[in-house]
Amino acid sequence: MKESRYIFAIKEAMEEEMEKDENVFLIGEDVGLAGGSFGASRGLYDKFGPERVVDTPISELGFTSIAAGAACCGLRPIVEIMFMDFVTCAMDSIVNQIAKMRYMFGNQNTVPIVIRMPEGGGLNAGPQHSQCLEAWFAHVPGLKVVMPATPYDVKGLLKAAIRDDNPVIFIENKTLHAMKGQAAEAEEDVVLPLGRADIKREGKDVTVVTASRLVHESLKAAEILANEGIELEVIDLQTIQPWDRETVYSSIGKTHRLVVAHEAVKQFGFGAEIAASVAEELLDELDAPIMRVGAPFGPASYSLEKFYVPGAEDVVSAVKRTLERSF
Amino acid sequence: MKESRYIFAIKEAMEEEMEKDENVFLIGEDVGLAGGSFGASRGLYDKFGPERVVDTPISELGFTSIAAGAACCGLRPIVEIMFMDFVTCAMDSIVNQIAKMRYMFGNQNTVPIVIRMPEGGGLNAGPQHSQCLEAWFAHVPGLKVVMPATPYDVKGLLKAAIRDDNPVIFIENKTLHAMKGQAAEAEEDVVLPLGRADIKREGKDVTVVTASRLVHESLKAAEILANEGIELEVIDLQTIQPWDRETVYSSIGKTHRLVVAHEAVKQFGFGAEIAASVAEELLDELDAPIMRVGAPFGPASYSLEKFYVPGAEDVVSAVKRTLERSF
Amino acid sequence: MLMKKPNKKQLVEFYKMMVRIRKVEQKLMDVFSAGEILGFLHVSIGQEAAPVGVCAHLKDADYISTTHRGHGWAVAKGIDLNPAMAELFGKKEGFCLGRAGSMHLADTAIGIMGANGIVGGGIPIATGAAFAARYKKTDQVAIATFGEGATSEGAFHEALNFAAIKKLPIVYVCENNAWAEFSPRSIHLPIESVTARALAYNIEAVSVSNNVLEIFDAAGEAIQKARNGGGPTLLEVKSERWYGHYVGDAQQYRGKESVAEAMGKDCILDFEKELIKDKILKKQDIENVQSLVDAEVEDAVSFARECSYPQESEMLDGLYV
Amino acid sequence: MLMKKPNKKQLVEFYKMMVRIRKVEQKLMDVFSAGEILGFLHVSIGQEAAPVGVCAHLKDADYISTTHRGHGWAVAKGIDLNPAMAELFGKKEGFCLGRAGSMHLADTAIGIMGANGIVGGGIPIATGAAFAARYKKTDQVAIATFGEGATSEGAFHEALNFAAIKKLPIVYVCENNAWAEFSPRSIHLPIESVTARALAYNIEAVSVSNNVLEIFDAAGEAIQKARNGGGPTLLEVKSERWYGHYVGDAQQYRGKESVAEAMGKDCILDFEKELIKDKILKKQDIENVQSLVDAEVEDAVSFARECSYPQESEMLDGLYV
Ligand SMILES: Cc1ncc(C[n+]2csc(CCOP(=O)(O)OP(=O)(O)O)c2C)c(N)n1
Ligand SMILES: Cc1ncc(C[n+]2csc(CCOP(=O)(O)OP(=O)(O)O)c2C)c(N)n1
Ligand SMILES: [Mg+2]
Ligand SMILES: [Mg+2]
Repeated sequence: MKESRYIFAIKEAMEEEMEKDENVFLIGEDVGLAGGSFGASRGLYDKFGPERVVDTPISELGFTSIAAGAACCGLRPIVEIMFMDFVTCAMDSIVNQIAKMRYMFGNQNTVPIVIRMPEGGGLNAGPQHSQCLEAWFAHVPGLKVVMPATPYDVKGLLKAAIRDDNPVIFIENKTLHAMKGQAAEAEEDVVLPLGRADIKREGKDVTVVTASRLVHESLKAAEILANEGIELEVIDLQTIQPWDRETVYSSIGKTHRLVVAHEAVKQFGFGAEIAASVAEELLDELDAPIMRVGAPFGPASYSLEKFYVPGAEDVVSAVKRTLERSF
Repeated sequence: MKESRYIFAIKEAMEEEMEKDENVFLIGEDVGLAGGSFGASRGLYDKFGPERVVDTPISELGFTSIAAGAACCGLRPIVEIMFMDFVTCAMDSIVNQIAKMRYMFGNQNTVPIVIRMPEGGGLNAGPQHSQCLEAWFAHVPGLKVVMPATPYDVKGLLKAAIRDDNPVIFIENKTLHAMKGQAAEAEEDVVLPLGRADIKREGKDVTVVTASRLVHESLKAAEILANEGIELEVIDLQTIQPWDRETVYSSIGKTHRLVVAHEAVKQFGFGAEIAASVAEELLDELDAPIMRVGAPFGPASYSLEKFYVPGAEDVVSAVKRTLERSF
Repeated sequence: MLMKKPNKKQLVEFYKMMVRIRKVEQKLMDVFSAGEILGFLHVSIGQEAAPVGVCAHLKDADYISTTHRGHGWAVAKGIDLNPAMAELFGKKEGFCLGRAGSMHLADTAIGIMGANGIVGGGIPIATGAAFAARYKKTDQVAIATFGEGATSEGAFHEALNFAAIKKLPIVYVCENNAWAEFSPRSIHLPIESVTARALAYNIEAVSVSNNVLEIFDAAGEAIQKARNGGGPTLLEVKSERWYGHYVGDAQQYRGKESVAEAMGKDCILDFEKELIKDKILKKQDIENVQSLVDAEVEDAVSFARECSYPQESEMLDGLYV
Repeated sequence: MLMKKPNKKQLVEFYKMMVRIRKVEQKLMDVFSAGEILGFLHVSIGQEAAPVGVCAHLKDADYISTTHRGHGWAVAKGIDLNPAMAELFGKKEGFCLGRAGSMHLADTAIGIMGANGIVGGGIPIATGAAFAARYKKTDQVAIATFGEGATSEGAFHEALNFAAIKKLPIVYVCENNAWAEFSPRSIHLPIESVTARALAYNIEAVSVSNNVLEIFDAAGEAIQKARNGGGPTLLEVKSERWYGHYVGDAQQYRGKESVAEAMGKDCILDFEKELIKDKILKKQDIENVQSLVDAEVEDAVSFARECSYPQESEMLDGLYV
């Protein structure tokens, strides 16, 4: 397998799908001429032209709903929201329109739209440019929510999202953009299933359920703990709505201990749903409290980011607590 | 104590606070001349005039941020969002501005603003007029989230919210608006603390943690189950951010069984956070899985609302499952 | 660009369509008051001219997005009354399986993209339809309909700005009925006419009265311009809201004179008089139209009544593909 | 209404303020490039005239909301350079405890309500300040500053509409620097001048060049009108963005000529020449101003360097009152 950067894998996925299906197009701020604020669409404007790589005015609500309208009329838009924080401007479009258009019109139409947005810290960009808001979307019926962790995954999942006939919220992570890793060869056309978790590391002692950047932090934690003889099973959910109960539950059946880790604020984050589901459906399997890892309950700040975003050491200490406090 | 309607208790709270503090004003669509879409401000326009009861164009984002700006300059706005569903239009204002203005400017200013909105079903008004989105706001640091269940509570909590120097998301429930119940006498000036739960019924067998409309459904469930010799302890959270851990945990210490019930879609709802916290901090106290009650994972619909919104029978069956499946 | 005048057959069809809208909604008010339908019902009685004048230029393949007050547009665009009525009754045989009711009525097969319960919500969606038409190089156009209240929403602004920059084939039709819920125009508009909003985007705007022929002419030009690549137009129709915001709203906030004045302006009666004067219709023809439409509406209601409600077990069917 | 011309002392003060803004930002570029400050840094070099011309009319009690490109406005409104610089360095002695950095710099004690990282986000917030001024019957005014790109956001539309209807004491100052991030004006505006946007709200608009005296005059009238209850004005300043969107952006999307052309237009140098020609300043005075300001800026940077970073334990202090 070749090596590729996460951001480049995104570009490749879009490019290949645009080549395959002329109804696929990209729309957003600075996606065209400039190739995207983070460079995700570099080269696509030259290749596909302004009709298919559409620069918009700064108007997240407007262009998201415009894309939605186009999706109802046979096109397959990919919308780029520059920072996930700005999706607050487009919530009406996503929640009241896109998520409901198929259901409320009695399944008359599909709404094949992918809304890409990078979340998280890493740029010291402060409270309005660092949020992780995936839990909001996972709470909205009608949407799928995908959070890929590696170059390989992001390409396969983005291709799947573009081909999916449901609206997909596709969440990247800013610190992952530059990450290098194994990637599929172009001709392979790898398409990964939405809704399926991927076991990134097998282990027998504690299950860590995570996604996106925290997959890597959890893998680091697994390395650290392996030195102490503790074997983590790291499950990358990949999709948090719908999430892969089967894989998570069967891992817990093996380890009997669970940690859920994400970059978002811990309280009311997606970890709460995983933990609550386990406490509802699998409580007897647990040998220890379910520990959650997430950012502290405060906004990100300009100069304290490094203390704010959770990392491997937080996963390590959560794991240790599940081992100490068993009953 | 006198009897009052929930909607009238809201009006009284606003009226009394506006009398007490000339910086308190109300702003929103149709709140003035028309007295509010649900009648919450009936009479206030005549009493306080158009400067303090401010009708706005249909522009939720605009008037919410305008109120926020006013709050930074010494006023104490009460914003009415006509239906909670429309708050999707104002998310940027609430999440990126209001919740963060104090923190990110280094505590220079306070942002004393109350944003009222009615949620939930009851009007057969379909998918864009029936949502319960409180979990979103509870996930945003900087906000408080209040969900009163009775006329007495709504008045006392709204007065507290108006006097609070933090931004408060104040969630009413449309079916409660017309509800009659005991209420404080006007001269009493009852102000209930935010962040404190209220035990609406004591019982030793199962703890039901809930808020808003589901308090009443849970109390009905308690009546039904009392006939079978099962005693529910019904805890009305009243505030879901921050929520009253102490009251919830000490109840679980007594009953060892927990059901969490809300009208919002079950998945990723506020019940998930309560359940996850208990699974993290109090697991050894549990004698049974934690059951959650919420709406099914789909949008509300026009003609299936009665099957969609959870009720007493759902609480009953959740309680029974915690009793069957103990270990 | 000079538009063809409507011929006699068309004029009669306009009249019939306006009567159809009126009678459908009058019937809806009855069945709503009788408790046969639930939720919110917003009628457009007094505003029938706009949908008829505009939709006369549209093909099935053209798109419209409508609002909470959208029955008239669906009817004028050619919706089949039986499944439409079934939808309004919340029945499973309705276009939307009974999930939509009045506020979200849609028939995408003939370009009725769906009514919207979010004020302004449909404006960028129709703009997206126009984008799709241009993308696919068809000659389709899109129509976004909305009230004057909706022009204060950011969605209006963002959509028109985009359409202007991209010169999309769309006509924005604002039915300025002087009220948005319980608030008069002055709460919403710092301008005399909604057409002033168009100046912000450098798009053409025209304001017409509540006269079906005037609307037909103006819409015809705008639609032809859109089809020919000339970009968007904002068309304001100054119409009247006879009844409350929704059925059940007694309009206590509105003076009796204002209601009487609105009801004094009847776009159907005016048109009827013109047609009689011009000898296009005779008294008898009018009676025929009325009874024909009455029968259609009765049929639709009977159909709807016989349909069945969706089952609880069907509640989530098709939520995901 | 005829404005008083600025006197000699004021002219010198304008010049000094423009130089101060320029030098602060040049220094910021240096320390940013040296890695001493992090995050995003957006400089307004080439645009110094607008904040100076506008803020010359403001009192401490007046409000301004600024953007990601807001240093100039904070400086012109009178921010104390030492704690401001500490903030930009992310230090705890900064105005915002180091939480804000460049993108959210605020000093509410002198009406600097806070820079906003959300394009358009500050426009309704300043409108709310104007609302508060009116509510309390003070003579305060509010200024909302933003770029031409921001005028496409719904927030712009909703705020101006409200201000127009309520005749609030506010001036909307659009710095039209021809670029929004990496996109030229044509992506955002279907109109020649941002002033056309004002027609949608029936508010007065005026467009001026990047000349501090022209700006001073136009702003003076608008602010006086606002103080006198005459309502809002939209003031467009056609200015130039010399550098990239943020420091580090090499402007590859922008032709070299466009950059050279922008840099050829220097509102400070132009003003300097005028002042020399009019014998208000001599070469020596200019050198004095420059070295005085250099010292101020050096002081501020030294101060900032000596300050300390906030501790992890202080991270959530004061989140709730
Ligand atoms: C985003 C949003 N805000 C508020 C409402 C409540 N609401 C429904 S209709 C309406 C008035 C609309 O007025 P206008 O656009 O003039 O249309 P009309 O009802 O006159 O046809 C309002 C405020 C809503 N449905 N959506
Ligand atoms: C809601 C939102 N969308 C997008 C962005 C990203 N962004 C930051 S600055 C900017 C361009 C702003 O252009 P303009 O308003 O002209 O101001 P200028 O940078 O030229 O001063 C964009 C798109 C943002 N910060 N907020
Ligand atoms: Mg109207
Ligand atoms: Mg600009």
